[in-house]
Amino acid sequence: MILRLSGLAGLLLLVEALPRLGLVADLPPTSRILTALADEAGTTAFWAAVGDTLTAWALGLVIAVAAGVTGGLVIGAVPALRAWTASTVEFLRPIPSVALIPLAVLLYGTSLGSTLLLVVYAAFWQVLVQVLYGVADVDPVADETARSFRFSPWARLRHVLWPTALPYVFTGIRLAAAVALVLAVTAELVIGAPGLGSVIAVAQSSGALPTMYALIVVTGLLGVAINIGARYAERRFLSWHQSVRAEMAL
Amino acid sequence: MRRALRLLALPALLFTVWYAASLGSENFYAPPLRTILAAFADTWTPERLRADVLPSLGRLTAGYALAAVLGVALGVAVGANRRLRAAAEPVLEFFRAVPPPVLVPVIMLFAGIGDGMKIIVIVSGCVWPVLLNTVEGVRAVDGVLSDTSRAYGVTGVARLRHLLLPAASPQIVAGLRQALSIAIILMVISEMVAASNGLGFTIVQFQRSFAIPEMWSGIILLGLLGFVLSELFRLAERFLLAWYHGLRDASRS
Amino acid sequence: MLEVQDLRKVYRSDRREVEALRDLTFTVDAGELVCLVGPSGCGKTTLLRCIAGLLDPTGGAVRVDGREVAGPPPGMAVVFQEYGRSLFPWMTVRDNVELPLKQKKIPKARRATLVADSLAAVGLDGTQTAYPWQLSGGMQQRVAIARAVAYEPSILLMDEPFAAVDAQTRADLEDLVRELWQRLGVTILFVTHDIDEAVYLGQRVIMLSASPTVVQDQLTVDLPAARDQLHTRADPRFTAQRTRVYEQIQAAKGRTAAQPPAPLGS
Amino acid sequence: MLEVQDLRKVYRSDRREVEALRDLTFTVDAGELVCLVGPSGCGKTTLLRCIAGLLDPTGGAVRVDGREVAGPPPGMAVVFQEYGRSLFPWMTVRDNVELPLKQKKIPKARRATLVADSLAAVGLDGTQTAYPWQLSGGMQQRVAIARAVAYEPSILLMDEPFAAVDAQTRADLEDLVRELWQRLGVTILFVTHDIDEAVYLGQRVIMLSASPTVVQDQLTVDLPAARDQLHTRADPRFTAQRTRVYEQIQAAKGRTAAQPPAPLGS
Amino acid sequence: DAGKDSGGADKVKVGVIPIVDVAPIYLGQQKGFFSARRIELTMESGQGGAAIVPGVVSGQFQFGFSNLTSLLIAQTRNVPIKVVANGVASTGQAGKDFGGVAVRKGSPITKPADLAGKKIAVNTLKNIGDTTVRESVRKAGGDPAGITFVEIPFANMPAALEAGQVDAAWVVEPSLSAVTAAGGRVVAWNYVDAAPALTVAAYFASTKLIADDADLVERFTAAMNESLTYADAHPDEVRAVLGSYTKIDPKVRAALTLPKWPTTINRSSVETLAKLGAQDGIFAGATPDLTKILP
Ligand SMILES: Nc1ncnc2c1ncn2[C@@H]1O[C@H](COP(=O)(O)OP(=O)(O)OP(=O)(O)O)[C@@H](O)[C@H]1O
Ligand SMILES: Nc1ncnc2c1ncn2[C@@H]1O[C@H](COP(=O)(O)OP(=O)(O)OP(=O)(O)O)[C@@H](O)[C@H]1O
Ligand SMILES: [Mg+2]
Ligand SMILES: [Mg+2]
Repeated sequence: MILRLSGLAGLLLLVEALPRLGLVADLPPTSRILTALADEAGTTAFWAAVGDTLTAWALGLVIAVAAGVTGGLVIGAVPALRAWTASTVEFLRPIPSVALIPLAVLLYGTSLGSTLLLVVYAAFWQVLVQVLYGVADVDPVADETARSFRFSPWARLRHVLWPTALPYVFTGIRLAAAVALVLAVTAELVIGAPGLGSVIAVAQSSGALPTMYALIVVTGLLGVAINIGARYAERRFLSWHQSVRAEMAL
Repeated sequence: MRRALRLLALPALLFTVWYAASLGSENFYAPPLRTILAAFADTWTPERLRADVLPSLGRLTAGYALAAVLGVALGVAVGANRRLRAAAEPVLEFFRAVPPPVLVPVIMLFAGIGDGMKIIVIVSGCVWPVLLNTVEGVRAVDGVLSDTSRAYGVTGVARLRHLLLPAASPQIVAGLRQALSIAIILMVISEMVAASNGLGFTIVQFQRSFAIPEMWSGIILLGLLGFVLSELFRLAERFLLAWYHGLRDASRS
Repeated sequence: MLEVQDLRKVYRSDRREVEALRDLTFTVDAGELVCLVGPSGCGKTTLLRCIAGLLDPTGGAVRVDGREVAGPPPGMAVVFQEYGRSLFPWMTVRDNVELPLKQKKIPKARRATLVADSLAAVGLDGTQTAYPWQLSGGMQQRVAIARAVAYEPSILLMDEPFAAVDAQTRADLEDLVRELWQRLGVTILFVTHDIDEAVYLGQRVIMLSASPTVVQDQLTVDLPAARDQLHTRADPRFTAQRTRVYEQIQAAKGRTAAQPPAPLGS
Repeated sequence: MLEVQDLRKVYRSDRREVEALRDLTFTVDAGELVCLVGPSGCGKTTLLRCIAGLLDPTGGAVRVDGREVAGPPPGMAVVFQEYGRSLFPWMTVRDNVELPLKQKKIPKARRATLVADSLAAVGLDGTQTAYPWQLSGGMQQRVAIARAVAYEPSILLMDEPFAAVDAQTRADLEDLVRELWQRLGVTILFVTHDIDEAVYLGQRVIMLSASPTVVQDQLTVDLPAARDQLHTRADPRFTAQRTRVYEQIQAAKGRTAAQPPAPLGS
Repeated sequence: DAGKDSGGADKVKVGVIPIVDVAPIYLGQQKGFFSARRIELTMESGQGGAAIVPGVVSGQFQFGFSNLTSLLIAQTRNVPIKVVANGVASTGQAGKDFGGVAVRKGSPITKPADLAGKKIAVNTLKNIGDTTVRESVRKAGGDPAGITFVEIPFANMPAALEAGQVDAAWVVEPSLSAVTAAGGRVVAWNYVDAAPALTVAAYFASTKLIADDADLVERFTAAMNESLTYADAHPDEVRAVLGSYTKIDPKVRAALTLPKWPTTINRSSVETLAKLGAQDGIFAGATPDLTKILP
């Protein structure tokens, strides 16, 4: 635990020291950021914004993960499907969500839908690609075992491919969780959908730098919290996996 | 031949559907594909490709390469060392959650507004999939293999080279593949600020100046770029992971 | 009935081309217990995988009950040589054994009995909730055997299934296989390196040559159906049969058939 | 000199707690060849991993040349029971064998000789450029043996190294191990399930009890140093010794020591 | 959509950028100018035209706020929108405008002509900033051709200037105050140089809404005009309302230069903007048709 905090503490010290030593202009020192943060935390608008962002984030992530995992398992389990869809996937993946902003606004204005569209579009690919690689990682002997016992396609998916892909899926979810947060904030920032992002936009255009950084810190902290959750889930569901069991032994 | 068919069949189908469905589109922001394709031909002249796409590709390559090296190096260190991971992970997770658009101004403070800044923005976004996958790949190295290495004194650099990197390579490659499209996305984002040329810059300019067919043609170009790069990547992967694909396919042929 | 006809398998890769099986023809009757011996690397595993429908042969065909196998035939169980990798590390021992039974749609209560009985039969009481990687090599191998036994297959393919267990356990497992065979009338194809084991277990022993692999010889084991470790192995006919197998294998290795290793000579 | 003193190992996890080793004490002299037998799951692999410095014991200590092992001692080679998983799948057979030699900073020319010789010794000529997963189980195991042999270790730990090979190859490999031992004066600890093998190979046989594991008995093998497959195994002393080991193991299993299985009874 | 609530008021969404310029609409809302005309107002803050114009075109917003150069570009592209009310105008007074080209403390640049060949930050390229800055230089006798413009958000300009990443920056309030507070100087008043009392931005609606619900548009325009007039007359209340939707530091808020909020659009200044834009090639060869975009 102390170890965990030491890294963050180091970062805080660095950010305090850099501006005070005059090494970077315009970066407020930690203390001022934290004061601004405390000010923000006192307002209900701030908490409403955090709530909005988290709602968009969670909804978007759930949709993206569900779609990515289902799609990945299905495409990954059927080699032909994978071969036929590969080019389309690769074509669609690099299209930036930000380029879709007009489309999102066109369809949903500043409502939650806009944010969701962008979040889901960006996070979906992260999960999909991880699942595809995860499914491909299946141990041939394990897969043959399943085949020799004539597992139904569903059982093969459920009991062989899915557990094999699970570690990859976890990485995918962790990647997607951050991307979803990033996109939620970005969408709010650019489109103005309610949430932390639009508060950041206001702070930015008002030249209120400490407040802006305070809000960025909040998104960062949300990321840290999300990761703690993901790690916990990993210990729970991957206890059988080499990566976890190697660390739990001792 | 069959491969080409597999590659092109679905995209061709989707484009046909799009073409047909959009023929009569009145919507200003969703023009007919016909218009978009016409704009594509007009817009992406060789001249333009050289002026805007080349610089972008340069930044993309630099940023991607840097992210790959950084992600793998950091990932191996963090993955192989529990204490380091405990200390570093919160900091990394913190930065991972900060959106690149708000990060750009901060990066500008340190890196100025030149290509360096844009490359750093690309790195700042696409290092994560590489890093996370490397960490997980290294953590998951088979226990017996790891014991074998220790027993035979394969330690230090040799352990890295002969055990950790190859063992994690399937997952590292998954991360690199993820990073590829993210690099393209971040190339666009980085060129939205303090840029005067580049593919992202051009697309954003089109968007702001309401040149919607041109904007869509830019998006299509991004997709094509992603597709071409991923094909290159696939070739590289087949070479690098020949052992892995052989091992996985051994039972199927 | 299991027919292998003109079976040929060539592994091709960029660097190497290996003719694992050149030309194999033999049949196993329904309900027969046949042992397969042959030098290391001669293609026994390859053959088993072709029979199991897991590998496409380069030439020839495998027929089960007259139908050519394209995929794994129903009612078949396989004990893989790579027992460790054939157990699912994400499942407990119990779940590993039970899963194929679920696939077979066996009712829950019956499943529980089968799992418990088969694990007890291989001497693994009390490991039901352990994960395979928490077990020793021999224990893992026995889980794989228990899984096949619980499945009550009509065809059972076993690839060196007792390689990792000690002599006493091995004897017990041999008796278990024979008991299962007699009780259920299973067709069994059993790969082993232990010549004594092949003769003790089988009704027939098929000997494969070294690569390029063909059927070197077949031997019908001339021993009574009721066998036990103590008396059967002491039977002079047993000794005679094993000597013959040994000589054939020596011949297969292309050497002058010397005396088999002790304790035969005693 | 290898000393194992009051060694205890308990595996702990949320669900189970397994006392793999209760209390082991024995020594192996420098240059001695000791075989270790014991029922499946009794903790032989665990013991070997503790000696190799790959596993921290729960209690007691292992000393090599008087120094307590914390990590793998230099000059040690291990042949793992899970031979398949101990080969690097991304390296060819040659590279797998050569890598430890590189670590030992052996010059290139000498490495090439060692690799070629050891692969030839285990009967794997012509597989140098293959990947391990293109080989049969027995061939993989022999690659692992070749790797250990080429390493010319001063301590050699082998965990059921011949489990996957056929009888003839096994006999050849046994002689290879004895030859290596006599030529280099290696200290060898050899785990096997085959009692004949233990008696044939070892100067001494250590028998472990079933769990909770202690040293059940030790037996100095009263056979001449020069051994060969044909005569040694035919020696009445050999038969007597193996009977004793067998009886001890039966006792370890907690059964009434019955007759060992045939062909002893003959 | 412009749904009606129980009281018969129209629900109206306006896409705005949360900056000083749009203070009147917030003030007008507070004062009840809109509700008096049966308009229930919601402000949606976007970061610029890219987010607001599609919203208006698609009917997600009824009205939007944008600078005139963007609107002229939109017109050349036949985006179906039209101005319905004035937005904000320059004060027209050099030295007392709400935006200008600033340099850092101690910079050798002292007059507009010195900007020739320099690197200047603007918030968006090919827009009102660079065209008017070029005009300043041109008028001062400098050659604008060699100027390099780089795009940097207003908020980051003070830092970019400080760090020497750019030679000059076109900044508007409140960042302008930050630059001057750090010792920076304004060397050119580009709005003032471009045209007297330049109209900088306006409120617009989609042509569809104008055709379908002329009554609503009329009421909005009326309310907007009342708000503009009120804001122009009550700077203190403007400074106060800024605190409700921005995070500008109270001290800065008290001191910053406010723009002008006339109700009429200065047509000739718009023509100037169109001419400047055409000169700098931001309309891709087309000529904006003012009659189609202005009311
Ligand atoms: N995936 C593969 N790719 C290439 N060659 C292979 C592959 N699998 C097996 N072989 C080759 O085929 C031959 C037969 O292998 P197989 O595993 O069938 O032997 P085996 O009789 O089971 O041997 P063992 O008793 O050692 O297990 C060997 O020479 C081996 O190298
Ligand atoms: N990682 C582990 N976690 C928990 N228990 C373990 C683990 N490894 C081994 N054990 C337990 O320790 C005991 C001894 O295992 P070990 O592998 O040392 O046996 P062994 O003598 O090598 O058996 P075999 O001859 O079957 O290989 C077994 O009961 C096993 O279940
Ligand atoms: Mg085999
Ligand atoms: Mg063991």
